[in-house]
Amino acid sequence: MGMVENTIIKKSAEKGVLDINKIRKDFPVLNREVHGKKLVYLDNAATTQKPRAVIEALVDYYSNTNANVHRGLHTLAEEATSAFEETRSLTAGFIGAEEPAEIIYTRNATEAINLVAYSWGRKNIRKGDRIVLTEMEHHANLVPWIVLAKETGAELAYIPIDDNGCLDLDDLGNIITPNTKLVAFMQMSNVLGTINPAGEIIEKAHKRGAITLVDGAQSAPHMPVDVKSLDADFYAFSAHKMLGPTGVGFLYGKREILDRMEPFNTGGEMINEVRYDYADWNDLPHKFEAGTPNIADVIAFKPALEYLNNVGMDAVREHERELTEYALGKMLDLGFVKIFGPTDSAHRGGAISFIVDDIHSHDMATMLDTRGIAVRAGHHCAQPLMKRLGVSSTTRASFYIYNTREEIDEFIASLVEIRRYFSNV
Amino acid sequence: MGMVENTIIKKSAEKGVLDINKIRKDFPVLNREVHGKKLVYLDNAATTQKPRAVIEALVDYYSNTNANVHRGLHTLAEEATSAFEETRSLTAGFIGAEEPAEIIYTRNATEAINLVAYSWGRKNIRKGDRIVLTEMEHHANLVPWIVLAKETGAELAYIPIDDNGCLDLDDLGNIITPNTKLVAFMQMSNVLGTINPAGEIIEKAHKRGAITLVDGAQSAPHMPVDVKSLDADFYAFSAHKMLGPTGVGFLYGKREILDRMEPFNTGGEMINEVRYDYADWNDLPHKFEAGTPNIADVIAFKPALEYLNNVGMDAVREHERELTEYALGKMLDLGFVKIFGPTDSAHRGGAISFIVDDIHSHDMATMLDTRGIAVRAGHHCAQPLMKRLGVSSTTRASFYIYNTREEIDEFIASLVEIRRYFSNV
Amino acid sequence: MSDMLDELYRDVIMDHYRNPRGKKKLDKSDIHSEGKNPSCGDELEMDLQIKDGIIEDVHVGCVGCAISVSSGSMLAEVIKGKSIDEVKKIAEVVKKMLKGEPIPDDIEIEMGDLDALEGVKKFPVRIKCALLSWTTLIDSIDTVADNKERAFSTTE
Amino acid sequence: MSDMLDELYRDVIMDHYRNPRGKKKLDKSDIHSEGKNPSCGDELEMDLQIKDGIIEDVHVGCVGCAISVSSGSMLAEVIKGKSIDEVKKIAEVVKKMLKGEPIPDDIEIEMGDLDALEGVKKFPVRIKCALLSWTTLIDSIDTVADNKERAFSTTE
Ligand SMILES: Cc1ncc(COP(=O)(O)O)c(C=O)c1O
Ligand SMILES: Cc1ncc(COP(=O)(O)O)c(C=O)c1O
Repeated sequence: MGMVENTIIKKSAEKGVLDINKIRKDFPVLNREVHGKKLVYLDNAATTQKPRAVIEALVDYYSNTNANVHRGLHTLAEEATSAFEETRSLTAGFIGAEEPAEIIYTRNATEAINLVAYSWGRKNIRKGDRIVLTEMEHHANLVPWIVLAKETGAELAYIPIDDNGCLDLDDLGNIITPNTKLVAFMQMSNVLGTINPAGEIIEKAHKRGAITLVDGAQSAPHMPVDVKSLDADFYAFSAHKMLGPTGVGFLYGKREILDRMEPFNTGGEMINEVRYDYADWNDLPHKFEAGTPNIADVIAFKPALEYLNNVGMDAVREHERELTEYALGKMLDLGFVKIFGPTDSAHRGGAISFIVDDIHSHDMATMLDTRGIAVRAGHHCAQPLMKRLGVSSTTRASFYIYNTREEIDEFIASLVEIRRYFSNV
Repeated sequence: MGMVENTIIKKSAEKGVLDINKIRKDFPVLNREVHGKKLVYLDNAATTQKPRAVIEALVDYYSNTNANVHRGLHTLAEEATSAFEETRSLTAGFIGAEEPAEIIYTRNATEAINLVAYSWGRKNIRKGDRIVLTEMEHHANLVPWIVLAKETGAELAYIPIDDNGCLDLDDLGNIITPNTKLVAFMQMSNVLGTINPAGEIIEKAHKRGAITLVDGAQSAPHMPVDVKSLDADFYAFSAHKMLGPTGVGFLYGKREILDRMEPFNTGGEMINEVRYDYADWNDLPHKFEAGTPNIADVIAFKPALEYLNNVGMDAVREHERELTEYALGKMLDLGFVKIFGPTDSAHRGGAISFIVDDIHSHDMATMLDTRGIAVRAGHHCAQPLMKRLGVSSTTRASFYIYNTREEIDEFIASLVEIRRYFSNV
Repeated sequence: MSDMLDELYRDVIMDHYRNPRGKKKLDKSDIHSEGKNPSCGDELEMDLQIKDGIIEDVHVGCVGCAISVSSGSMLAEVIKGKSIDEVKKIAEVVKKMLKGEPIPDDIEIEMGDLDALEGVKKFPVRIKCALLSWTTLIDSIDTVADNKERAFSTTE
Repeated sequence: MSDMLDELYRDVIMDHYRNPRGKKKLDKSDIHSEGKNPSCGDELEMDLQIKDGIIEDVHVGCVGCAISVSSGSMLAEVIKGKSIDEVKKIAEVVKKMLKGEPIPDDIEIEMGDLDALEGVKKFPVRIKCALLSWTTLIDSIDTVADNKERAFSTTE
């Protein structure tokens, strides 16, 4: 993939769609100083910051309610259980699921995908079957299938990317063969920013009778998602990447599929009846939630969703699109920045991977850090993609609702200074 | 098991080992009122309350540090990573592990046991092998093995309990047969309170060449534990039952065993190298920790451990022993309470299961709740044990460091009143 | 002991709890079904004798708390001799009452002692105790409609 | 740009980064080893020619940042011609220095440019960059001792 053309896109230098100053006040960490500089947090694809309402929900829960859920007959347990289930309903609504029971709480998107690989995959994937992935997948949606393929003798096939960092779907009809049982792909790339045409891929997969899994870890936080209209069979995402606490992820699955699956982890809460030599299972979603769940963080995810709902996912997307357009334009203007992924903000999210001259991404990240700017450097859990792109690592800046043009200006100015500094030392 | 003898044990009516008033001030939830009464929280075997230091650690983390761990080169990520690993070291020390890398973060004790069932069990348990459990196990240490036995054709055998609710070890030599590959048992019962002689069982198991797994969910919070001197191969426990946040559990495993195991969940963080058709694994403990972990809660578990270390696990145990002795004496004095499990506080922890006349445990729990007293009712995730005891459910009161004799007096008075009330309505 | 409790444990409820109706096993059963609350362990079995769309006899055996036992007992009492359609209507009304939902005015049914269950709705965690027998009943009836032989239900 | 950065990117380090010593592949290798930082992707290969306990020649090929490349380059420069025992001592001192641990007075070794790595200890996340080549070296030497053929190391 060559350096993308230096098209300078400057549409809306005016005030954006969101009242950022108001939003920023809701995020305590944004007052943090790093090396004497105000924190500029551009590592949102790794994890996002949390609004005060989320932090307060944790404090409130632990100070007033804390109890174990589901099996309790006392007041605290009842309050905890109903708050725990309210988050499920809100989450179901957020992604357009048919019913709350189709939302299963996991630790993170990674575990959601592993749940499918273990409970659905081990039962439905056989020797000679095909699993279709894409060349841009995150390890989370790659390694579970590599392991499953090795165990079962299934084959893996990859939808390729073109030189622009977009999926090349021309050959899709041949890649999704009749023996394809699963098509699993990311909706938005954490490296390239690319937004993939999920609906189109799912439709093709379904025509072949394949099940589909969408890795929504990067898309659910950043754009409106409707699993119903996508017709996705499984959809995985993480709370911590969308204003929520760490330790909470979600697997959405269509009820008819989840109902037919065996459980993953087993133990308390997920059973119907247990004898010394026998066990059967509780209904959805409990069947997949063994043991004491991450109660407090599930409950504290509700204000995160409410926050996103209040802002509006269309506005979130538009704000980030504008910011990305602005950043891409400035970065390309510099002339010395090589960007990986599409440069048209209409087809991408706000994760921008780049390299500058011979400056290694670790050095770049260290130097940006001394200026208070937090970015990520490395392979971004996508080693095969890195190889495909012909690099060992990139630096990545990624945005969210609280990021501003001023922050991007600082980032750009830093790139210039760092380049000068590094060529002089 | 008949009603236990009405031995009234009243050794130390004097001031206890802990400064409870000081301790209680550290737990904000204890100021909570329920139905106009001050909360008396006796549901500690389900989950414990959290000291202010834990809540503040969450606030501090999300307000000042929040970042993803391990892969980050910026200041926040570095701070988060080092705090995340500090908890691991402290946890290793707390249970006497040889090195921090032997501590694997999971969601809860249940997942820790499932990890062993999947990664160790699927590889080492074959048709005709035996798995030895006990009749008092929690579903968490029962269902994963029932499923594994069904899958592999292995057989399950149970160490029986005697009429006192203690393990009957007379026949242990015959139960742990030469074809026994695993002996998995709880160190302390969540229903009966019984403290099992873990060291003795492990020694016998090792003599037969079997691996041992100790379910420490109820023991790690309530008594000093040293996995090294126990010589346990695996040890599972949960943070939320020992002052810590929900969503964090631990699997301790001996390095030589963990090193030989395949990973459980796969994805980011846990790999060494990934290609489109190949993956190999990172070192311990990362090999078993796929995806973004529950960073904040792991970090906030450190003050919980520090709290327990400050109090001292010997003092925790002694306080609960005194309280249990006091409660058992009072309950037996009533004459109408049937208690399940040993009544000698030297051999049991503070979980007391009981029934009163024909009052069903749900009704009992509801009536106690209207008096502000939180207890648990039902099968306590031990359905087979309930059958063994000849009941469909029990009510359970369970204690922790912040519980007082006054609370037990209130509980006892309530039992009297409830019995009178229920026989009159 | 408390006004709140008095609303739950009304005399009628305690009477049904202590002397459950429909306890006697039937010598023949047209439809047998079982219900369970996995989280708390309440278990219930139900047998119906049905002739020409009328429930001629019913047996309810419940191992559970005062609320689930008495709810099952009231059920046994009230559905005997009623048509399946009537019984379905009653079940709907009981469910609505327990969940605190408004009951349509145009439904005229004979509630018998069932009104006494109204106090349960103030105890959210106990609602499923009261629901157990009704959910099992509906599953039973649906099973008849589907021409199956056994039903299994839960209120989780 | 910042005093802090100047401590990390000292002239000596940048010189080694831009002109890494030991880059040339050896025509024969007594012991080949590979090292890697899985979390960031730095990769290193190392070949040693050893005769009578002396490291006669060394090749270090590193794909990584300024710190890991220059550390590997300094390593190549400093260990050439030294005995395995000496090299072990140097590696220990470098490790201690990077971790900010005190270096025993009684160790007298020729550090060459290695002193320049001292600035790294103020950047905790970069320490493993500097360690990569040294960990790989130690594994190499241990492999020789164990009579194995290949070594594989990581600094995680
Ligand atoms: C003895 C025992 N084992 C295992 C567990 C499961 O713990 P968790 O729900 O935290 O996984 C519990 C707690 O319910 C327990 O009491
Ligand atoms: C595209 C994508 N998929 C999956 C994941 C894994 O998410 P988590 O670490 O929360 O499981 C990530 C985040 O790192 C991601 O960016």
